[in-house]
Amino acid sequence: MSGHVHKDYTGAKFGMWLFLFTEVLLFGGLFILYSVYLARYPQAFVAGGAQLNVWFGGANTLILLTSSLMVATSITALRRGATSLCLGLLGGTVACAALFLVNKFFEWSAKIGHGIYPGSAHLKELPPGEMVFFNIYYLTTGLHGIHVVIGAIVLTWTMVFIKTGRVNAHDWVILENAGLYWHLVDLIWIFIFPLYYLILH
Amino acid sequence: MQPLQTTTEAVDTAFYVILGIDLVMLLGIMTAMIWFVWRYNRKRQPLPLSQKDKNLWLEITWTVIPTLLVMLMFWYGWEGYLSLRRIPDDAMHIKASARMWSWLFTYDNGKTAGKLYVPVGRPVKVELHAEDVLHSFYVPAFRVKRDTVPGMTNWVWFEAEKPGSYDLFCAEYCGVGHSSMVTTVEALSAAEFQAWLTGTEEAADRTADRGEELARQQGCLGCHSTDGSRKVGPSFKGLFGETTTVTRDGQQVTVTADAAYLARSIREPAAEVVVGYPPVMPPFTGLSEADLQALIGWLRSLQ
Amino acid sequence: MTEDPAHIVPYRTFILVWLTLLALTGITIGVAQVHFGALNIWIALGIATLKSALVIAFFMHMKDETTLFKLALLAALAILAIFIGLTFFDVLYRS
Amino acid sequence: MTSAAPASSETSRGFLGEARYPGIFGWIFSTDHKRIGLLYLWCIIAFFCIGATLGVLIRLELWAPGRTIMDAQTYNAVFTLHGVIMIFLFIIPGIPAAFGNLIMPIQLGARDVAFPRLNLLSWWLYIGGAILAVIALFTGGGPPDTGWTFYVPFSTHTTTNVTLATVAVFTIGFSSILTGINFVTTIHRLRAEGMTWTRIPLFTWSLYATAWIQVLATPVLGITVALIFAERVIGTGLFDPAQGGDPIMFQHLFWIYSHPAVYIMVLPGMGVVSDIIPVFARKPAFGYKAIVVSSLAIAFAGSLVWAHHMYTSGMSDLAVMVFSFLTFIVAIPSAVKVFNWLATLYQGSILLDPPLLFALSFILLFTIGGLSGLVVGAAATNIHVHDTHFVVGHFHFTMFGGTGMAFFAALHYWLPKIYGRMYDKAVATVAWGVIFVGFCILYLSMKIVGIMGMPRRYWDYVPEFTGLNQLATAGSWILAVGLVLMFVNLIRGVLYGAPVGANPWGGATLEWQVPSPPPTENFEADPVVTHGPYDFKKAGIL
Ligand code: HEA
Ligand code: HEA
Ligand code: HEC
Ligand code: CUA
Ligand SMILES: [Cu+2]
Repeated sequence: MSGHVHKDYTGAKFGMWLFLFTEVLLFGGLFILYSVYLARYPQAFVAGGAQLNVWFGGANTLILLTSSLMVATSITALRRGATSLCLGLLGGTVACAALFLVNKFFEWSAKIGHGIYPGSAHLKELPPGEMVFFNIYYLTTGLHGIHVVIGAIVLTWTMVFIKTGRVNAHDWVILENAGLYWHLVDLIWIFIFPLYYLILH
Repeated sequence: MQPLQTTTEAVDTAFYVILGIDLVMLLGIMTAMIWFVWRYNRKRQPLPLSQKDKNLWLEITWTVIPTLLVMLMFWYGWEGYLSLRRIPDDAMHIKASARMWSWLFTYDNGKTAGKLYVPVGRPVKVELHAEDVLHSFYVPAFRVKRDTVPGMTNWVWFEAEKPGSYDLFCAEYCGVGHSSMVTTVEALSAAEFQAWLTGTEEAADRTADRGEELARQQGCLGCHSTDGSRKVGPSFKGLFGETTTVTRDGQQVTVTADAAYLARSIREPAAEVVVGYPPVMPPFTGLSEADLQALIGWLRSLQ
Repeated sequence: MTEDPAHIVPYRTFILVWLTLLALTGITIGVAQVHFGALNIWIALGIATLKSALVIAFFMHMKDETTLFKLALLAALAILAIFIGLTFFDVLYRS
Repeated sequence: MTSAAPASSETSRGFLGEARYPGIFGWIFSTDHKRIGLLYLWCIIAFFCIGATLGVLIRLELWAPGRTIMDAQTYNAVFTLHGVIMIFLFIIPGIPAAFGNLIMPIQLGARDVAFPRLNLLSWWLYIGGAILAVIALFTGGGPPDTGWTFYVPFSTHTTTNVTLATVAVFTIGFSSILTGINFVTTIHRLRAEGMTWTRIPLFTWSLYATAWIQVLATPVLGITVALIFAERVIGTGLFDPAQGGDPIMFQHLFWIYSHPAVYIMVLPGMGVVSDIIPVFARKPAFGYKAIVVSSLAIAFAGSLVWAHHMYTSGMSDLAVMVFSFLTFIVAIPSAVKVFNWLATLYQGSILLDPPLLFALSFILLFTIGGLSGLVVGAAATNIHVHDTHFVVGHFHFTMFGGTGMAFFAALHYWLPKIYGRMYDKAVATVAWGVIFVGFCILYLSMKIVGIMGMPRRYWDYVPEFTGLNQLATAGSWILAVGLVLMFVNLIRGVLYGAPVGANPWGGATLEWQVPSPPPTENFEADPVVTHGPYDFKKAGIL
């Protein structure tokens, strides 16, 4: 930074990947707990999973996969000089993030409406395994939701950089890194979806 | 299964093996270091004698030898541990229940005590329960320690070889009274123990002072003294009838410690918290009215 | 410093990957309706791993990165697997 | 820090004289790795002094059974604070964030770290976390009283301000992660021409291994304290048995980070020692490759042993066996290092200057600590000594006797480089002697009283333990005298010491080729490295 111009793309990307590893391990802590409690309360986890709405989860999976596609293609667009296509794709991604959150909001509201939320009286009447299931469900999807918000902010910021020309066809590493972050958000969801919504039987 | 050794022997064997190896290594390293520093001091040795910087055989040697040594230590450690985990068939069962900050031991015949009475020469298995947070059952003399975990049943076994009184500590940090969560293991001869277990002297106590017995059982004495000294909570001595300043609904008020106040203090301690003390006393809602009155009566007697 | 322009990934690749991902999502939902007992969770995890491998390789360009990146990723995932695995020495074998 | 230095005309003040912004802003907004390193250094020393003072208070309270100077609740807050400050604010950032920042880029022949602004952010997070920790003392229900280990269910039940403390720990952890990311990237990307992997100085190698642990283990601490936060604030009882949770899982998660963290603490210290010994023995580091491999092996194997803190917790006996076995495996690479250091001394030409004295006491005290680690690592003996003062003795030997001594060695070795001035070596030697004697009296007594069965975190104890506790307390006073002497001497050296040239010790690594203090961008022209880090012949020292 101090004066010299040369930019180390590989270094910047490598740094970003290292950061993604820390994110993986952050969620990793929750996955450790998930696996332990699943082994301890298999029945209750199935019962808990059955109470989640596959449609909400499925829809959010589609939303995130599609948004990931848009981010990935936006890099190609930028490098081919199609700046407005790139911006459009990124805008679409941010819209997907918003849609995801709206969806999540309705899903959580429905559950909370049924009296199922951390610390609720109803939750405390459930069998122990289901309590654990819902607690860890709220924590994991909540943490993931925070990441969706951060990802959306980062992408919006990148769009500003693209508009001002700081990120362009010859200097796109910021977009690359923002994209990597967004894909991570998608990756985590790829695991959350089957682990929470699909343990039906 | 019959263990070949007591818990003390099992742990000590491993300890001496490891300590022995440790001391040899330490002495060797220390001697070499001091010798090198003296022999090759720049005064004596203005220029280094060699610039050698590697030797594969040396590296292999000092990888393999420590490996063998640590495997040996591991093995003794593990063997000893197994002895701690093999309960003798004839072990007597006692249930220990840990709470902030007292122990309560329950025997098969329903008898309870704040000290752990055991017969000499007979293994005992202590089943460990926790009522609030983690505690740990630790008797240094027998080298046994195991945490009490809420929602989980752990156990230890040991055998007292000689009669006597041995310290029993809480070894897992459990808050402000952690270091006063101390009691003893009382090892009695078989006959004495039998007399104690079926004995009536405690029952005599009971009629004599039910309140005092309750205070011991419920763990009040873990936090309150009867001699005026300050523990976790205020001393019981001279409490009855005195005025104390308490915080009620965020306001400081002065109250007189009459029977009604004492009852409130025991049933809902958080409602009125004595100024200068942490609000850590658990509510004793499970006490029957009769027990409560017995306690208050006893408190009154401590003038 | 700027990377080889040949590495611009065509849109087509991304769309194919996306379609595969959608298909795999469908499969994972479908499979979950069938009762395989304890196998279900492993199937679901298997498909999720496949999906994430696609995302990492294509969307995140891991395919085109150097060995260092791949090794680092492997290390991070391996350590997480080890953390989970060793924990099970405790939780599966409590008396 | 610098204004007091009477700038003598012949010594250039290097980076100390060239600030981008005036006054304090030239420091707290600087992205220069050396300025950030110095910010860390002085903050870390300040926190060390606070933590150490708390340590002395602990010892005073333990002078006699019962109340000596404070009540039980205060005592609990004091040792919690002592532990938290020493671990998170002193020893974990200690060598990497301070000396890693100051020295590592120069050793690689780089102008700065890979992400200088991220580096500054790390420092800000570190200070932000520290401020939060201070706020936690005076708000909410008062200073946290959980011990630095935050075990549930106590930590989720206590009325003290644990909630804010977890936020503080999370923030400081984040800072540590960012430093780790920065260092790994720097070492991969910014090596000068000719700086091949086998020419990287051992100090930088040790930082490389450490940085990986910081990146891969610290997030687990993050989620662990986040879960306490969530349990306290919204009642997600993932560890609460009443809600089906398992308190022992908390311990797993906590130690998955906190055991590897002890190697975050000690590896950089080992690196310092590996760099110092060759210089003062005028001999190349013996077994360079073995030392490098053992650093990486410790970093890896050290991640597999966490549950040795939990033998008595009620986890399965099988796990006790597996983790005890793995624990012994980690001892092997440590042994390899010790033997290679000794072999480096052999047939050298040894100059007993202060840096070497501290480095040698590192070896000795760390060995004692490590060997006592074998006593606690073995399943049977652990049962007896777990959570007693024996463990307290073990970890003060490894942390203070190990990393602490290495930190002091680094101070005596590199401060002249950073400030261009030399302290009084005779006073430093005396201070070393006093520290060494006080240290041994203090912590050896603790080990013995631990073997006798005195549990740790005890405000009060049974009378049998009085004698040894008083001995330990007396030792802490001797230690205090030595430390004060050492710091006063160093500060006097920094301010008024005689100017030194570029290479006062005769080192062959790159930092000794730039002026003292180094200029802002370290090198006038990008250096080209032509020989190994300890090749004293080619470097023209021999
Ligand atoms: C810098 C920090 C540091 C370091 C390096 C170590 C190093 C080691 N530690 Fe320590 N440890 C702590 C800091 C550290 N520890 C802390 C802070 C705690 C307590 C936390 C708390 O509860 O608050 C703790 C607690 C702790 C426990 C849990 C105790 C308990 O609570 O019951 C255990 C158990 O196995 C343990 C083991 C070891 C081992 C085997 C090593 C090994 O790495 C040591 C290896 C080194 C050597 C072996 C010496 C050098 C070798 C030779 C000289 C060669 C000859 C040797 C052979 C024959 C092999 N440590
Ligand atoms: C690097 C880590 C580190 C260091 C250096 C120390 C240093 C010291 N510690 Fe330690 N200690 C811990 C880390 C450390 N500690 C941890 C992690 C715990 C566990 C906490 C827990 O249980 O949760 C612990 C716990 C602990 C206990 C156990 C408490 C208990 O379980 O009941 C004790 C008891 O004696 C103790 C004492 C000391 C002493 C006397 C020092 C001395 O070495 C201090 C020496 C320093 C001085 C004597 C002062 C020197 C003075 C100055 C430098 C100048 C000061 C100047 C100004 C204020 C201007 N510490
Ligand atoms: C966990 C520790 C603890 C235990 C166990 C405990 N107490 Fe307390 N007690 C306290 C503390 C601390 C206070 C002061 C703060 C408060 O008023 O809540 C206190 C206050 C009191 C008071 C009011 C004293 C005054 O000065 O006004 C009474 C009466 C009392 N306790 C009785 C009992 C009895 C009876 C028992 C057993 C059935 C008991 N306590 C068990 C800690 C404890
Ligand atoms: Cu109970 Cu400590
Ligand atoms: Cu450890």
